[in-house]
Amino acid sequence: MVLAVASRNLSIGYEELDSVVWAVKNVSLEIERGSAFCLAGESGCGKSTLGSAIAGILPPHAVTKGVLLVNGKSVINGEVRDYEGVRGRRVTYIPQNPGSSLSPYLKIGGQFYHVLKSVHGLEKREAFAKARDYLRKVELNPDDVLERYPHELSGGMQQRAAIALALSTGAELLVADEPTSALDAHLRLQIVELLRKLREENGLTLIFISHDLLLASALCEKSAVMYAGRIVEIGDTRRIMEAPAHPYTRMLIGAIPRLGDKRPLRSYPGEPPRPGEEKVGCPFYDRCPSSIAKCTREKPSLVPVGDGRYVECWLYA
Amino acid sequence: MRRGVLLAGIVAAVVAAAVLAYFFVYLPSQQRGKIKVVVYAYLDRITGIDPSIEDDTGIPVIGVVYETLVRYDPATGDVVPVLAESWEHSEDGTLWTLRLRRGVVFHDGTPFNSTAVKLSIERAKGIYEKFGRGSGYIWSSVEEVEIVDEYTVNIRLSYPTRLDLMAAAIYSAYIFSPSALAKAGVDSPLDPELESWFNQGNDAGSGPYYIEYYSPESEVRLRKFEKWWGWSLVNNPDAPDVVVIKIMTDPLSQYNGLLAEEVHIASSVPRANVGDLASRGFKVLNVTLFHNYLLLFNIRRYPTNITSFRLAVIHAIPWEELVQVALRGFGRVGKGLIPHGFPGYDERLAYKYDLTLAREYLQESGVPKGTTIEFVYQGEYEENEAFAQLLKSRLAEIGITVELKPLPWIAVKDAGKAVWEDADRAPHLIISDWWPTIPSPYEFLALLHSTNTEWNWAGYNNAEFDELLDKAYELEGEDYELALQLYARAQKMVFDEGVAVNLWDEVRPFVVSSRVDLPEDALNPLYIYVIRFELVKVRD
Amino acid sequence: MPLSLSYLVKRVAWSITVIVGVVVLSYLIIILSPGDPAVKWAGHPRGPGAAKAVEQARKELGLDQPLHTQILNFLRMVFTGDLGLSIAYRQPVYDVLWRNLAATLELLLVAYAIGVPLGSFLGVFAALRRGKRVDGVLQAIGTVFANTPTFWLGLAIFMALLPSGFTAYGRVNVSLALSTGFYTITGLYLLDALLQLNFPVFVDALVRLLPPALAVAAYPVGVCLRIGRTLMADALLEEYVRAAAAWGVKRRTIVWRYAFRAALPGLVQVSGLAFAYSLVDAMVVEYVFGREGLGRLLYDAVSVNDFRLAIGLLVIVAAFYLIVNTLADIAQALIDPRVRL
Amino acid sequence: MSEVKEVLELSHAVRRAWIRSTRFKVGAALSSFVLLLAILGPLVAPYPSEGMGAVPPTAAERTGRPPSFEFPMGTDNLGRDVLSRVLMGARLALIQITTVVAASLAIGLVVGVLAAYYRGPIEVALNYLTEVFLALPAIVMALALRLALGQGFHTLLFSLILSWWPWYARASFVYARSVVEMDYVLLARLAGVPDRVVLLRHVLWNILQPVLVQAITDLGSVLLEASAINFLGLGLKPDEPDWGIIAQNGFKYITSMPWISLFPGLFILLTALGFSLLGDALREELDPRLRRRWKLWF
Repeated sequence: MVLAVASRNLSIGYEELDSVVWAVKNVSLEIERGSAFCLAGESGCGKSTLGSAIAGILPPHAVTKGVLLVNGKSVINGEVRDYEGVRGRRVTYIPQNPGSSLSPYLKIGGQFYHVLKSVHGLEKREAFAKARDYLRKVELNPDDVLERYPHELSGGMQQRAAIALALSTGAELLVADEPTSALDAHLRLQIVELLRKLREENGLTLIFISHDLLLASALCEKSAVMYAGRIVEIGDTRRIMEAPAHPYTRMLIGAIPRLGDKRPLRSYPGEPPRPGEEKVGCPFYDRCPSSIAKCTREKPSLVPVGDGRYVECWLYA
Repeated sequence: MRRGVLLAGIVAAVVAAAVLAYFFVYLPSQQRGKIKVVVYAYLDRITGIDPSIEDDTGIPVIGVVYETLVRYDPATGDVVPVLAESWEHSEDGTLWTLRLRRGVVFHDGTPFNSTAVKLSIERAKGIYEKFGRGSGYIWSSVEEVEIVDEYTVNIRLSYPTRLDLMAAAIYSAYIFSPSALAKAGVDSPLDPELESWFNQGNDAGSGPYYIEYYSPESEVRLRKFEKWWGWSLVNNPDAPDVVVIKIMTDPLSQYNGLLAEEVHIASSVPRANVGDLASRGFKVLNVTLFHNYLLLFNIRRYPTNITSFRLAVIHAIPWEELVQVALRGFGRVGKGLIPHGFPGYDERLAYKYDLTLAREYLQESGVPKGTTIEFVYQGEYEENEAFAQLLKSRLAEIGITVELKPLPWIAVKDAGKAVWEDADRAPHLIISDWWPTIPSPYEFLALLHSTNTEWNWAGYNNAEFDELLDKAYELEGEDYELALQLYARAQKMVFDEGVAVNLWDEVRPFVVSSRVDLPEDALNPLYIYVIRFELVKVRD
Repeated sequence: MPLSLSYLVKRVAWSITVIVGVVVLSYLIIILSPGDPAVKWAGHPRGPGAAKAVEQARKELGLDQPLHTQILNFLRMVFTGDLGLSIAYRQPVYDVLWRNLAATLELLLVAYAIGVPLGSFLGVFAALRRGKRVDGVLQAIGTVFANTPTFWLGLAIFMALLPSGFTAYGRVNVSLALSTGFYTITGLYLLDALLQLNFPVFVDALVRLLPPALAVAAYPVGVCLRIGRTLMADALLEEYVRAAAAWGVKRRTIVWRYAFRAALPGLVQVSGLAFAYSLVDAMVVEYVFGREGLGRLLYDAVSVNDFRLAIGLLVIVAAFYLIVNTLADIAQALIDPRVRL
Repeated sequence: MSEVKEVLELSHAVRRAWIRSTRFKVGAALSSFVLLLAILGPLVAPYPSEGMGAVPPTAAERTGRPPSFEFPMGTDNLGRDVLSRVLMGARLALIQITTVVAASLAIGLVVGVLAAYYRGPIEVALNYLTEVFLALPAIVMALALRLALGQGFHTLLFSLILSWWPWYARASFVYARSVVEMDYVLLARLAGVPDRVVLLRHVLWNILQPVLVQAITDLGSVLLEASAINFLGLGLKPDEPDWGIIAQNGFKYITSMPWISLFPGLFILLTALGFSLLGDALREELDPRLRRRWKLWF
């Protein structure tokens, strides 16, 4: 079976003035077709970079090592990147901030037209007809939207339009980069519901990037938790939620307020390492409540802890 | 894609239409009604075309559109008939009788007759006397113009003058049609409205060409006047149908106009390019004009009030170098104050370039070395600029510093006149380029007349000189020879004192395209810049 | 999309107030600089008629009245289109100005029709190849073009044409114009020739226009290249370009429909600003190529001390600057859907 | 604190540009070359007096010589060595542009900062003034002042300064407005720090950097305008060794002695180019987005 996404020892960095800042470090990952997968972590942990790599929109000053396959095609192989025939055809993308991700100079209809013309070679009329279908799928009234500019739409409508645009490509792998972070709470749930529905209807593979594990658990079977560019825990979302293994995962989950739960929210001191800051040992040890001496000297690696879960922590080694 | 094809189709169609039109519309029309056009490049924008008032750069237009009673002939020094066929004067020279040419019509068809002559002379004289404008002073001796009959006029003078020479003047001597008054809607010929009517581009002349289009800053277009009386006399079927006087204020543009075959006659190509043009097959007519460049000394301000200082400066003028370097050969070293070939010219009045002598004079004057003097000249003329820088460098060698003050013409004049009000504000040296209105030595010498505060920029005030001049002028009508002798004495007087020297006489190379034949008698050194287009032949 | 009236009115009203300021300023220059203002306004008249002319000027300017009355009076003169007769040409100042403005405008328009698209295109091209050798070369060209003294470039073009025997002098061959019955309608010869279907004159005028237009075009080419590159480089970093790429939109579409479309308003604005600068260039180049136009008027105004013409030029040039920039602003508003009109 | 950072950043940018940017190096080389000429001009010019306008005694034999070993740039219509003229012109050129830019910068900064700091009528009035002067290109300003004040150095300088300051006023207004709206400036004002101190310490210092970089580029643009004005005869007197004047003088002889105009024009170009490159390179160093490697990736 061909995997939707497979990476081996993938590292992605950004060239700065005289150095390279690595945002993703040595990540190996497999995502099955038809599954929903969550990349979780705080901002700056590299999850968006990884998502961009999969969607094929790494900026030009990014540098890569390792291998990344999308639908079996090698898109990153060492320093070579080749997304020919991948973008929009095999993988599509829902942006984080719909306000700035839709061209302000084109009407929504026009944006559909350009996408559909490029991907499927549709003429204007066909493209508009198809656009209507997709807009209805995301529960928008096509007549309200097609002839409008993005700035004339509300945030929620913009995001739905962006989702419709992403879907209209027909690609089966959908990378959603924090699609809800710019929205209000009730809109957030609506969008998540919408994504779940669409995924089920169209049989998509969904990669959901979020800092919110709770939201992820409503959508995704599997999750990976990232910290400082590394995957620190990976496995079944529900199991992770129930019994987080890595101290960092525990911290993430502990920071989620839950209805009816009277426990005080636990917070951990300190901040994640700044980009470019390299540590000898485990990058989390200075914030970790259960660090041991080894943590400061050596980097741990992912080890299986059963149930298909892997954790990168000396506590489990 | 389809749009691209459509666009290409449209472009192709337009190009095809243009090509077809060129061959089937334009070329045949060219061969059918070919009109003869001459384009004359002229250096200055036109300051006005009122026949009685204009006394500046309007000359190439008014000199063609209007006619005078008589014309000056430089070869004989006498006048030839134009609108007046013959004339005679009484013994004492105060009553002149003119017989006018018959069958002459103005451009609007009104006939030329003694009324027009009376009106024209009285208007020029009247405007000068009332407003001080124009060159109407040439008629100042006229007491009365009396119409004897349709074609005979008596002119009564208050003192004897050479009225024939006056009537040949370059300015304010033109005859215009009385119908102009009605057209301009004025009753009095002195009404300023009449001037603005003229300056809107209207003409009321009788010359061989009339004004068709008038844009004083760019071009004036003249069209052949078929009913001109003289066509049968000049017998020139190749005369231009249309004359364009194109204002090209920059010598280089005239050169380029010639090369581009846009200009057929150029008055002022850069002197450095004349040789090049000649080698390209253009004809060059070098005309020595009665136009000279006089250096005037402010004799009311230290140190130019000291004669030996003035002589020191004069001996530092590099005469030959000036012609060679500054004028590139297009000029003649000035003698005395009066240009070559003009009545009163005296070739013996010359100074030499001699720095040793100059130093001696300087020492004699007692003016210390390092003294700074101001030098004002008209900056737009390339030759003035070159001369100024040359003189500055040479005077630096004998220890005199020159501050150059190139100014526009009008400011030059203001600076010059200031000598009468506040001599210390006026420059020490100033160049006055001068051309005469009438062919008389008086024209040049009067530049130092004490009553001529308008143009006497030296501030020279010498009763003896004034008297000689006035006497000579009045004698012109009675005893021309004696008058010339008095003028010669006056000229020598100011020359020896170093009040003013003629730096150079202008040699103007008129460059003519091979398509056009410009006979030499179409140009006249007195009527500077006027071309008698009726004599010009246009070849196909 | 209908242009909102209130926006237009506000923009135009502001421009008019600025013009009023320019007129007041020019009046102050006459009044405050050393010398008698009436003499200056009369163009330093000479001869016995001078006193009368100066008296006339004094009356025109109302110099015996208080300053604010004088200024109001002067404003009325300027805005009623009566600046008196030009000293140099003895014709109404505005008549002379309009005649010559057309010539300058024609040169400028053609120069911009060449310069702006060419510069913008090269700018886009450079931005797409940012950091490559082509980009370096194009940027160098842009910098050189934007820094070449225009009069010098005009001279160079002029000299380069000389050996070929072709001289691009003046606006049209007068003999040709006369023999084909060409007459002026708008004063823009190219347009006039087209309206009259006079192709020989059209070709002649165009051929004479191109060399000076190229000289004038150098600056807009340089500016649009540099600005176009910067704007395009910025636009290519926009989120929506990334998103469009992720959705599989073709490269060409992204470049032109997304990124270039975003750079367009900026280019319009900069072209508007540069247009005023190029007016000066056009005046200098006109002088070099012996064309009629404002440049020669400027030259003449100095040589004849024609203060009226100078003030007329000042007002015309300032008005021109403001009109072009107002138009650029309005155009910018029109092409930017986010601007609420 | 922040002012120290700004200045540091500028000097860092200069250092970085010096290391990385070819453009900066070329620009620095060109402008220091001109600076050197300005200082050494009289020492290196073969005929300094001719450079200042003196016609040599041998003028008659020397007029209009084309460039040769003896006269590398030829001689002019009065037989003067064009190389000497051009070399002596460097000093005049630098004096013109530095004076104009310094004065315009001073006026523009004051007007812009005041307009940004004080709102209401002062802001409107100052911005209005800026707009009025902005509408007048230097060349027409020069025309008016030429008629009002006569020909000379002062006319040239005034017309350039009067038409350049509004650009700085506009730029510093925009920058200063954003600084004024920053919290620490608001706090300082609320805390009763005198206006003078706030303006100088916080506002002026913070906007200096971008305006200074612009000023470096403008040195070149001012030279272009100054030479155009001189070329049209609106500025300096015709015997000054100014490049625009020399080119004007040569223009009359362009077909017979093209070298007279050619070389001064070239020096104008090189000087303007030098400053423009310096400014561009610095601006790019200060904008992090433009520093990054980039290629057409989609």
